[in-house]
Amino acid sequence: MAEVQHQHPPYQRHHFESVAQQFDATNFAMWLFLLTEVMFFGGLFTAYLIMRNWYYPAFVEASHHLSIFWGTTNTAVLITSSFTLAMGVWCAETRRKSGLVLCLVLTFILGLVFLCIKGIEWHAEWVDHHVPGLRFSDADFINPALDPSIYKEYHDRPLSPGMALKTEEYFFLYFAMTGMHALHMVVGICILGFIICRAWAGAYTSGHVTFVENFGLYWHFVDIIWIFLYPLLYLISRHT
Amino acid sequence: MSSATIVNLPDPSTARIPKMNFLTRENGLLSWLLTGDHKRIATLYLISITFFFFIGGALAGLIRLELLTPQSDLMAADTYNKVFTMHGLIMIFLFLVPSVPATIGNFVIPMMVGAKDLALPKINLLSWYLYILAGGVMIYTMMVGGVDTGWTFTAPLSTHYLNTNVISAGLAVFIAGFSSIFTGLNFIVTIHKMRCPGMTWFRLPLFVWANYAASILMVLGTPVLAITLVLVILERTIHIGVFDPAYGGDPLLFQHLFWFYSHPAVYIMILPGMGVISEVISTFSRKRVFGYTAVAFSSVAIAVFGFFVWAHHMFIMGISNYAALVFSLLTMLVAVPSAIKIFNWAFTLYKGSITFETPMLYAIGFMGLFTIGGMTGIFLGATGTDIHLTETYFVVAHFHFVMVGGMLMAFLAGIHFWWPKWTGRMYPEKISQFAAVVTYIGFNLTFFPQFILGMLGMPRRYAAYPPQFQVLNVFSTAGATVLGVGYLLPVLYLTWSLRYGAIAGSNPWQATGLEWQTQSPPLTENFTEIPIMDHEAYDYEWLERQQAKEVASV
Amino acid sequence: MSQHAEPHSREAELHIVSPKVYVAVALSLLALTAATCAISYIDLGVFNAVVALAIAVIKASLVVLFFMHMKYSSRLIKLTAFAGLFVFLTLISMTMADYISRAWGRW
Amino acid sequence: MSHISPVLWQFLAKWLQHCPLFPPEASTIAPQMDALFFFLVLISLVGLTLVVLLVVAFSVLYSKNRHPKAVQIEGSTLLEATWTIIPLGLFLVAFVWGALIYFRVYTPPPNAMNIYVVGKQWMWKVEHPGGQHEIDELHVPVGRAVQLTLISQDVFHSFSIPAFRVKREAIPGRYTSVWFEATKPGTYNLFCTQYCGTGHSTMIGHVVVMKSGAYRKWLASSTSGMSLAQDGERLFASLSCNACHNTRPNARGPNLVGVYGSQLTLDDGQTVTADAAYLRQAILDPSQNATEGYAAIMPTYQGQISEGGVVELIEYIRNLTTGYRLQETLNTTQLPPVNESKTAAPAPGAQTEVNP
Ligand code: HEA
Ligand code: HEA
Ligand code: CUA
Ligand SMILES: [Cu+2]
Repeated sequence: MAEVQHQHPPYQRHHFESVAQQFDATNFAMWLFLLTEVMFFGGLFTAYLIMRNWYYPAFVEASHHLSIFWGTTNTAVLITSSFTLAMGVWCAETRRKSGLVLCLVLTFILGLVFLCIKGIEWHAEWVDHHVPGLRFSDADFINPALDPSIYKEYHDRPLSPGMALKTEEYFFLYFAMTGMHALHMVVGICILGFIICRAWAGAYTSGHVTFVENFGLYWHFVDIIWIFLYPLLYLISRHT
Repeated sequence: MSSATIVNLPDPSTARIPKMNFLTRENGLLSWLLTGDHKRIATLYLISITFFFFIGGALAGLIRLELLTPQSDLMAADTYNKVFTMHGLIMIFLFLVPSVPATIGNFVIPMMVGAKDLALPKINLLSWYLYILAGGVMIYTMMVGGVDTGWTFTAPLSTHYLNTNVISAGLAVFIAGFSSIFTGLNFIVTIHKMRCPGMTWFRLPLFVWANYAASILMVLGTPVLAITLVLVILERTIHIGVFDPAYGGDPLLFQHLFWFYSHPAVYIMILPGMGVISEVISTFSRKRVFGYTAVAFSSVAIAVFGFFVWAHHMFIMGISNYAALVFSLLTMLVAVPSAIKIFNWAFTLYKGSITFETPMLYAIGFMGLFTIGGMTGIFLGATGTDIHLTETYFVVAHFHFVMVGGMLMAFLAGIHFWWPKWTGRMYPEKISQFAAVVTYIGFNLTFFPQFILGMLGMPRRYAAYPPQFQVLNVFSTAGATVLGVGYLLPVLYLTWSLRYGAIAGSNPWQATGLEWQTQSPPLTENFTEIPIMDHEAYDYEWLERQQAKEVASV
Repeated sequence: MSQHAEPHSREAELHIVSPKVYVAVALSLLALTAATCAISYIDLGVFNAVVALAIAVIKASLVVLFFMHMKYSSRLIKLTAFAGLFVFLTLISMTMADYISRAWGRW
Repeated sequence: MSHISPVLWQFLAKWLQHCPLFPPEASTIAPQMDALFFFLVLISLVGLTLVVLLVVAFSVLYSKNRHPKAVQIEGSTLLEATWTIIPLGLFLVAFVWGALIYFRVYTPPPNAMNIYVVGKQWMWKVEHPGGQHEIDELHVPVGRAVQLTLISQDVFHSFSIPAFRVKREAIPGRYTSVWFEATKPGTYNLFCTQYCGTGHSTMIGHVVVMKSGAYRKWLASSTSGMSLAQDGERLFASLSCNACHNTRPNARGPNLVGVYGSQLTLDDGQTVTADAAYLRQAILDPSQNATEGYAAIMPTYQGQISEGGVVELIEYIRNLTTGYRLQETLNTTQLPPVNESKTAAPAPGAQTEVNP
């Protein structure tokens, strides 16, 4: 036992035989964790699909009240952040410390930008009385002309009162899904902050990229969730 | 019963428990609370789940006492409802789901695959803390008045109609779910990545295969339960929802999502137990398991097919008749691998050299009771009979046969089997054999009458029932008393044996698993040197040669 | 000593993806985002949803294959991801199967 | 046993005798269900006996005392195939047989008489077509197919009659149905078997099966004087449904005469059968179910009519075979004032027409 000890790099945990094994195991564990995340969001997606098929008109008109500009921008922001993080992983692999720190900081900022934009959108829903349970009114679905900016663009027909109520269902799912997604972003950003500090100290540019790499998996996964949320929630039917 | 035994203890006059082992290596509370050692975490788990088992058991006692008489006289209906709900929640989420995997599995899987520890020790510890947190929230729920949704949280009852502590109960289950996800994740990674040299997939003990299959279910099924509970909690707090039809939701969607987890969960609850049975039967008949590959693959088959049958809990709830048809067919398919296992175990005995130590008695009990429990699952899986039997005591009897008669028996078998390894001491054989027989008798007396009650139509979750059902209920209550004694005994004598049990030595059963080739209790990193697996699992000839070599070298 | 039973794919000898690939992927992702947004303004009937989802699937695949290095990963990782997808689709499709054959609501 | 007091003995004996071990078979489906049940019991016994026999026999034959040295055996593909295929075959038989019964129980015959059952915490309200209302009781004639149409006003309940071997969940927001034909007069247990809250175990009652003569007498003696359809008619008029749904050519609502059971084309081009489920949806959520050619102007009645009321309206519509009764409601009923706030702007002229 002892005679091999000196070969072990400091970051190798005692119960692994080799760094390769350690990397393999943690990488695999991360993938498994992402599977649980897939199933976690899977429940929401199932609920969404059923409700959308039942209450299609309500979903269409409710989704018109989301800002396509912010939604698309946010998609771009998130994709870019995924890109910067991927570059960060590359920097770590090729042992470029300042490059790594730069990429991580950029990712961090883009993550915050995403959350800010999400905040702006949520605030808009709050102002428009579209927060189910807390502050909700279906007036501008019964009478779309109440919201001239959207009416001008889509000429939405008035929903019947029964169907208008179902827009609340849409917004419930909207908040549940984007909220759950944002929660994952928040967790990711916190971890990212920690990683930046460690990267600054040079922890990941000495050949030990496992942590950055695995965090990258998580971040890209959160990105993928958004890639699906975006068309499902924003693009139901933008034509008139 | 024959007096023959395979127990092979070291000379009691010279035997000592090894000074250096995982229990003694460090001392103090903190060394336990911050440990990364899978064996210590398993020990923590063992203590905590035993605690919750007895809480759940006490609640079961209350249920049975209340049902002694037809009127709801011991407690009011709403109290009764809380009691059975807490009983179900605690027994399932805080006892049976973590029972074999988190204790025995945690303890032996790394040793079985020849690793120093699980792949992610910190995650393992986190899983225990989550479990404790879940237990704490559950106890809190009980303290502030309990919850009466039934363990199934049926919407819209749970989301809008009850004013008990649904949220904290849901939270407890949510947290417990993540604890079990982390256990499962850890197992999968360990089994894939931490096997020692020579340990190919088909040299793994069947216990590892069974836990591997159960872990798949934990990792992929549990998150769905988590999100379902989140939605329930959201619905309750902001009164809007996807489940309550009054708001445009669909209660059947809740059922789909809930059972998507909870059906696989019943296999989470049985597969690890089946793994224990494979080990025990092989060891005590000194024979390799008959048809190793079939048994191994049937575990995986159960895990895979287990995902496709959930709607058999909803046959009369208004799902489409055609969907019922498909789910019923798949239910029949998922039952077959279990049958394969039972027969393979039976034939493992063939031309063996069988002894009847306590683990073996429990294992034999398992075979009988699980067959009954499983076959009554077929009654429920056949759509026609399910109409009559669903939501009656027939279902209650079915799941207690598989869960208590199956998994709990397997758990006890496993605890007795690995107790010498765990503590370095033997449990007292005679009294534990007696306890095994007592549980067996008590169990049948408790739950067999419930099949008849169910056929007669007595609904489950009833605080009061028509007097014509009383006689059978009295039998059932009487049996529960016997059963309670049967479960109390092991706690007493196992505790006793911690101090006074005979020294076990490293391999009292002369079993073949790698965990038996190291000292008991094992060292912190299990082996002094990473073993090299050069033989099949259950290779008793290899073991004999090995022992002959040792004797020669002494 | 660390001879393993099966030769594990040694991911420590990482396949380092070149930044060029990352740039290409990022650009295609942005382009696809623009495309899906634009297409949603065209009336394609039911195909709006189909196209939107198809594009999302393509985008997700790009992320998984390149950003998440799936393309260069071991069979085990591929199998894992596939298993997740499979169970996810099981949940959705079998639940939907019930709703569709029930003819409750408007299907 | 003489030291046990004879009183206690008698008590014990009586107590034990009053313990049935098998439920009565009181419907046509019961013997069929029991046949399958006994088939399953049989295969379970066979399987169990086999397992127990193997275990016991091997335990005795190959115990260490008798058989000190184990013989290692790999396995046997042939044997394993046997015990894969035989249980599979048996299970598949159970599946097919079960499915046959399942479809039978949940497919009412066309001539069945229909009784509505509304479940709510914690009682069963039964509405007969003749206007008889019952609570926690159900009277049915012997030898006639009876269809129950169930719905719940709040949470899941489940209507279970063990003696008939039928059971069906009453779920909120949707009709479900089940049918049976009772074969033996008598009084049988009725349970709510789905956990529905505190009073779940009190949600029980009786099913009384009567010979047809007695049943007719019961019908006559317990009617409220109005049939369900008549109740519905009254509701129809008092909610002023007839302001739009009348037989006039310029009516703003579709003509309801003979609509029950017909194929309708909806606004969005789909076709539906106008059954109870559709009618209920159309009343509670009309805008989603507007018939082709009519504007979606009907207000929703969600929250304004109880499930019982909906049942009455449906029964009324079901019995509308001529326009005569409909016209009558217009002529004879003094309409209460229409709730302005709830009604989408009524077209001018509608009100004046209604007044006699
Ligand atoms: C450990 C837990 C466990 C296990 C392993 C099982 C195993 C099975 N269960 Fe069970 N089940 C539960 C726990 C479990 N169940 C619980 C908790 C509930 C109730 C939940 C609630 O509502 O609260 C339930 C409810 C339940 C229902 C719903 C009942 C209802 O509410 O209407 C159904 C219906 O299909 C069912 C079926 C089955 C089947 C087919 C199996 C099969 O996997 C069984 C397979 C085993 C065998 C078949 C035995 C071995 C066979 C032989 C030895 C062959 C015999 C030989 C010959 C025939 C020749 N179960
Ligand atoms: C792992 C799962 C598990 C286990 C082990 C048990 C164990 C037992 N269960 Fe449980 N049971 C469930 C899971 C389990 N149950 C579930 C999921 C439900 C459904 C809940 C629902 O409907 O929502 C249920 C429901 C249920 C019912 C139906 C309630 C109803 O529908 O109205 C009954 C009735 O007899 C019952 C009885 C028992 C008995 C007698 C035991 C016995 O095996 C227990 C024996 C153990 C003991 C008796 C403990 C021994 C210790 C002591 C006696 C010490 C006592 C200490 C003090 C009193 C301080 N259970
Ligand atoms: Cu209604 Cu139980
Ligand atoms: Cu099940």
